[in-house]
Amino acid sequence: MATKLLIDAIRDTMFEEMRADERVIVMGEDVGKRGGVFRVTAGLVDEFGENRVIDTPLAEASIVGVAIGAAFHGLRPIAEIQFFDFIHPAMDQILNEAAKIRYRSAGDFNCPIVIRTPYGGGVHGALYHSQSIEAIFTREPGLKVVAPIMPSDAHGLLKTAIHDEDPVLFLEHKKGYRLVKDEVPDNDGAIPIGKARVVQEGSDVTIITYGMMLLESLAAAKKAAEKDGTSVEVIDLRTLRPLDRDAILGSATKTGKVLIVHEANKIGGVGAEVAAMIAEEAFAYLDGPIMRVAGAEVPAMPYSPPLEHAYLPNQEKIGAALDRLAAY
Amino acid sequence: MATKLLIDAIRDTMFEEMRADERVIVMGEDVGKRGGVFRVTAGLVDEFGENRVIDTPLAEASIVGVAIGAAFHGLRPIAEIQFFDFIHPAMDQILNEAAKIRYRSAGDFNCPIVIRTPYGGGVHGALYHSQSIEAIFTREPGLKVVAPIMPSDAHGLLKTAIHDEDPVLFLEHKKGYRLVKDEVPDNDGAIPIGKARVVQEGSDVTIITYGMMLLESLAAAKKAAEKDGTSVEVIDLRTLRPLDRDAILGSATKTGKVLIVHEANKIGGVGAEVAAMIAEEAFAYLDGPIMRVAGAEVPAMPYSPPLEHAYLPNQEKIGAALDRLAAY
Amino acid sequence: MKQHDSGGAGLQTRDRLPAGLTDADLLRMYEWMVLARSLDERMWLLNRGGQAAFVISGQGHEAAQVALASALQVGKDVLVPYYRDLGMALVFGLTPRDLMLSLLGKKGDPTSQGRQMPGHFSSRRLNIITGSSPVATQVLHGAGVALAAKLRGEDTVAMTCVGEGGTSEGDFHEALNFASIHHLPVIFVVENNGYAISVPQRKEMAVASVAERAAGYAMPGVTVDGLDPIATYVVAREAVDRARSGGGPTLIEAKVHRLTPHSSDDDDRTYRPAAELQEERAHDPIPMFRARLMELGVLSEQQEKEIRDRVKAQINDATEFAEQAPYPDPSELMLHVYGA
Amino acid sequence: MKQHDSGGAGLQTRDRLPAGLTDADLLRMYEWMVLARSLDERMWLLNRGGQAAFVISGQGHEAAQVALASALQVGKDVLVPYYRDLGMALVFGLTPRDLMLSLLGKKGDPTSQGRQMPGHFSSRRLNIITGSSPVATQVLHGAGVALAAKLRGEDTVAMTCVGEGGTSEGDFHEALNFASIHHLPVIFVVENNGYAISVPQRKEMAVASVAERAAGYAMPGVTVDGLDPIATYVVAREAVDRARSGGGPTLIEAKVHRLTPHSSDDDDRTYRPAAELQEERAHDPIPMFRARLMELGVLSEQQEKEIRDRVKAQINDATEFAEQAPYPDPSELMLHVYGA
Ligand SMILES: Cc1ncc(C[n+]2csc(CCOP(=O)(O)OP(=O)(O)O)c2C)c(N)n1
Ligand SMILES: Cc1ncc(C[n+]2csc(CCOP(=O)(O)OP(=O)(O)O)c2C)c(N)n1
Ligand SMILES: [Mg+2]
Ligand SMILES: [Mg+2]
Repeated sequence: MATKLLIDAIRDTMFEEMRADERVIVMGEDVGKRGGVFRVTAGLVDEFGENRVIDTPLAEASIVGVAIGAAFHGLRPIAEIQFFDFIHPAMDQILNEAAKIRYRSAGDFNCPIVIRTPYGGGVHGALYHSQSIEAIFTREPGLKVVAPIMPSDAHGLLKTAIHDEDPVLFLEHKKGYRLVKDEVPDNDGAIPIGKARVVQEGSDVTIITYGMMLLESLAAAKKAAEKDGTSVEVIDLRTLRPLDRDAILGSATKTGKVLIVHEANKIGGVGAEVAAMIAEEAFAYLDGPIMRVAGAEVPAMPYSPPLEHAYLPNQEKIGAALDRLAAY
Repeated sequence: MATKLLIDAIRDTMFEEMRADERVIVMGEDVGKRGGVFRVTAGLVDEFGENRVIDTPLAEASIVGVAIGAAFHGLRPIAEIQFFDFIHPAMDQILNEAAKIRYRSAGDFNCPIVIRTPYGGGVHGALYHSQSIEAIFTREPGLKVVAPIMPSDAHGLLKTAIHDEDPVLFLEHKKGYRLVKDEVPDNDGAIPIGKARVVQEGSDVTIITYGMMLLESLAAAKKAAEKDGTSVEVIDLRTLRPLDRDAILGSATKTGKVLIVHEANKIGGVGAEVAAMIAEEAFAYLDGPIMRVAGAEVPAMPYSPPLEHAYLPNQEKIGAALDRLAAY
Repeated sequence: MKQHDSGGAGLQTRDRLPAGLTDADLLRMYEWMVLARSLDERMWLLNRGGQAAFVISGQGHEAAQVALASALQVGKDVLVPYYRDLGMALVFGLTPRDLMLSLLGKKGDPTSQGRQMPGHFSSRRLNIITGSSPVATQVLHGAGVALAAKLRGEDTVAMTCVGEGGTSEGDFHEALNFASIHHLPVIFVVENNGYAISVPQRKEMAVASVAERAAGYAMPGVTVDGLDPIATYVVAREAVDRARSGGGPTLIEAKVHRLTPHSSDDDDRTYRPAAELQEERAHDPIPMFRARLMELGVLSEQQEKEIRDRVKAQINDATEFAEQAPYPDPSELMLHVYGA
Repeated sequence: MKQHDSGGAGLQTRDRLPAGLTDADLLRMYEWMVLARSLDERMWLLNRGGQAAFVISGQGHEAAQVALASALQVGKDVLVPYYRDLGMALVFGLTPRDLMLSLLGKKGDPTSQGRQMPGHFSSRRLNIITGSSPVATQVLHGAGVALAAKLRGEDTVAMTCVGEGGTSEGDFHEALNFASIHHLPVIFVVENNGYAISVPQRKEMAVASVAERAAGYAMPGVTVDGLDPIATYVVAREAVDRARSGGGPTLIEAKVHRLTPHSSDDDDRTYRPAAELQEERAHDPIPMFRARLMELGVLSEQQEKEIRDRVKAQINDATEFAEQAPYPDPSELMLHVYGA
């Protein structure tokens, strides 16, 4: 056990897994000497060498496509996409190839790769260094998508992802890298993909969230409790595909009021599926509308500080929604 | 007025618009002499020549990227992607470029292009000639997405799309091309983007659908009426982004019971957003769960007839859901 | 970029056969070609008869495919083919029965259990990598397989194939770039039949030959007459030996003919001059190779008849076998989305 | 692929200046270069002072950028730049005030009203096409602009720029392929500074020069010393004249130096040898051009001082102007998602 930042938990886990299994390689732009633009892979090339830590050309389709080919021939690549915003050239390889390989070959082939990428905003990254486009991937059967924000979850889920026999998209909130800490077990504590975590129990309202919005949600929940004793249950999805039906439906059934919060824009976001699932399977237990607080419905997050601030959900906006929901 | 097949309505509309505005060009794979693999563009090159009807190299990023560049310099390109399944290489150009051009330039630039593509299955096209991945695009602010299935709607919406100052993804159900007919006005009857159509009024249950599932839904509604007098309202969304909130919420409020039907798989589909919208804004009027009937939750539609049949929703599956919903 | 042919007349006597090619090799290559062609023709019959929903052909590509695959070590090397590579699939071990099951979408189809369209050759056991329908994505997989082989210290060679039209995709550029930077044991085969469905080569690229692009990657690029299996074999062997001995990747462009429409869904009369097709049919690689083998005294009328009989028997057997095979059970729909 | 330089010594006398280049042209080019550099340096000061969240530099690229843009007809031709092209943006008419507003994300920033990061040069009025951050997507837009110009029967030329690292993307290949097939009036400029952030050229490509790829598209490819504005101008003019007269596209690779870290977020000490950087600083294009102009007798100490004063005044004015400008109102967030 040690207290670690999100970024250190991810890096340490890669060290552990690369030591444990020489089939694990890391490939991406600037992942070598530079240690990645965020320093997530810092030091890997020194210990494992340029054969296992590969600075690729600036070409995302090749990063994922070559990783897939290498997985076909016995390696277990971890492919880094420098920013989630730049994953688009690799979408064909991820959605049409990686996610469909097991199905199209009826299980004869599979695709054990992990695609790591920093997502999210609030760092003055503007339209193309702030995106939260996870919903493009969470709709894809055959793919698994995780977005842990707590370092211990990142550690446990990255271990599981590297051991998984199917492709996993591993989302790392770049603002959380050096902001979020907790206690992380050493080389241990694998966490199953597909399990949410009840971060805080409550009885009046359920907040379902993930990523940096977990922190805002907890702050808003605290305020609501102090302000008027509202007991808020807060759930961190951690895995975005497959969703944890039991956790989601269980809590919705218990509190009867659900607020979904994410940084990604609202329409067609992960929250839409969560809401639809509840409206279909826990309808009888609902005491109020299923509300969503999400990023502004604009193409992406602007650069200028007041615009960036206006784009992002925060504890005030979440608190206002909690009030409206509690009133039902 | 003339009775036309879907494919003819689309072709005729392109003829009309290209005659009316020489800035309109068509570009894509095999759109020239071959007239497209489905013959949607047949004859265009004969009338408008190779400068305005361009057989492109086999490269989707360039089809859309060049179209965007041409739009920057005064043309109004219609880009054809031969199959929706092959649009992935163009996703960067569609999602990061076309959809964000107006916003990132604060309105200084805009991107008046139409991207036409055949989607949907039931034609033995297997995993890569049957896809319905519209939800990848409907989550993108800045983009408009239409999916008319009736020839008259395709005519009116294609006109509007070509005149629109923003990028429009125009989805054509390939199974509908030569199956669906209705009365189409000649060079007339533009239909606004963002308006659904109440195809059949009803009072007990609302079916919200689009594409070929409109036909299955109407058949199921007819059976339900005959079988036990259930009065089903059937809504064809026609436009998938922006969704017609008034039509959706209005009907949900009226009947209190909603069934959403689409061919695309369920998780993260367009139906998720429709359900979430209703659960958030019409909750008080609901008398039953918001149900969804959708394509099987597998990576894509298989080839073998029994598997393809098992993948697709149909009037039996829709009817069963109607029965369960009516029972509430 | 080099031009290559077996120097026609130069090879009219047996003692001038390229080193390593025995009579038996030539006969085996010829029989693969005949089998590929006859199987393909049967598939069209089944399509026109309404039993097969779709066919996509290798007719006209067989000489190149069989020669290229024959230069690899079956059982060791890895094939990353595209949809026309029926000839390669046969050399690598898929059987007529396998391919007929795939054609009809029947249970037991080893390539996909009836999930993919015909032409998606695949078998982990046979080192044939599963492919999709989007063109050119596989060339990156070929580079990836070669990267793994290199990192694992093997001397395995990967061969990946694409049509000349597919070389327009960004993936093709990215694959050649990656493979050349890392000096990978991969061979990029471009089967250039002059058309991408209806689009002629001059609308696909400004160069006369795809092999001209190899120099931009500091990679050897060779254009070979893909109608000539011996010339193609020579070029392929050179590339395979280079790759296996650490010499890095090669781009091979095999000029071939597409003797059928693009697929059973296509009608090429709208875009293809009849004269051109006639001219190409007149240079069918199979009768040309037969004549050559007879001149060389490698093939006798008797052997020819035996080959035709063997092939016919295999194809009849495969057709019956596949026709009688059951369809997959609908319950299989939900299998293999994720691993256990 | 041609190698090009202005033959150093060959240009030490004024009467040997390339046709069309007057003293006034050279002085204007020099002043643009000084302005670009000084503005860039001021931006770093504001970044280090905490007022600007991000800076990305053209330092070391100025000679190439100013020379290339100067070969175009401002007001008619179209520029599709990338994030380092501050020098080009200035030549095309963006002002220090415009760029300082953009740097600070202030209201009135004509490139994006504070929405984009600095370095996203854009102005419909000035024919500077809006760009994104994903590298290389713009090269396809350059081809598209040229297609429209050609179909409309104009003699407009499009110039699009990308770093050598960006040439690894599939978009680069697709753009060159499309432009060469259609013989479009577009110039593809590759500003080769030897690095993609930390990745050196040898890990980006197996060739010594990007221009070697032009032959694969039947397109002229030229490598020019981008530290030499006169040599670069000569090459650019040739390409522009060719494009304007229907001669089709050209690939120009300007070898330049990156004199700063990749951006204000980068620390290049982890990957870049200090000696290499020192060596490159010793060949800074701006002092080199100044010395040359003085040798040529085109620039006097007095003129030099006037230029420095003018530039300083502009930059101080722009800084103050932008500092005093308000931020956009939060209500602007929702504007311009769709047109009216
Ligand atoms: C990404 C993508 N776009 C379009 C298609 C549709 N398509 C299938 S084959 C083909 C032509 C391929 O031509 P070529 O690469 O020359 O191979 P050939 O069929 O001639 O052997 C096209 C356009 C596809 N399969 N994938
Ligand atoms: C598609 C994409 N991938 C990654 C990045 C991150 N990135 C920004 S600049 C850069 C390096 C570009 O190098 P080069 O093209 O040589 O241009 P230079 O910065 O050297 O001028 C990278 C990797 C990006 N902007 N877009
Ligand atoms: Mg071809
Ligand atoms: Mg560079």
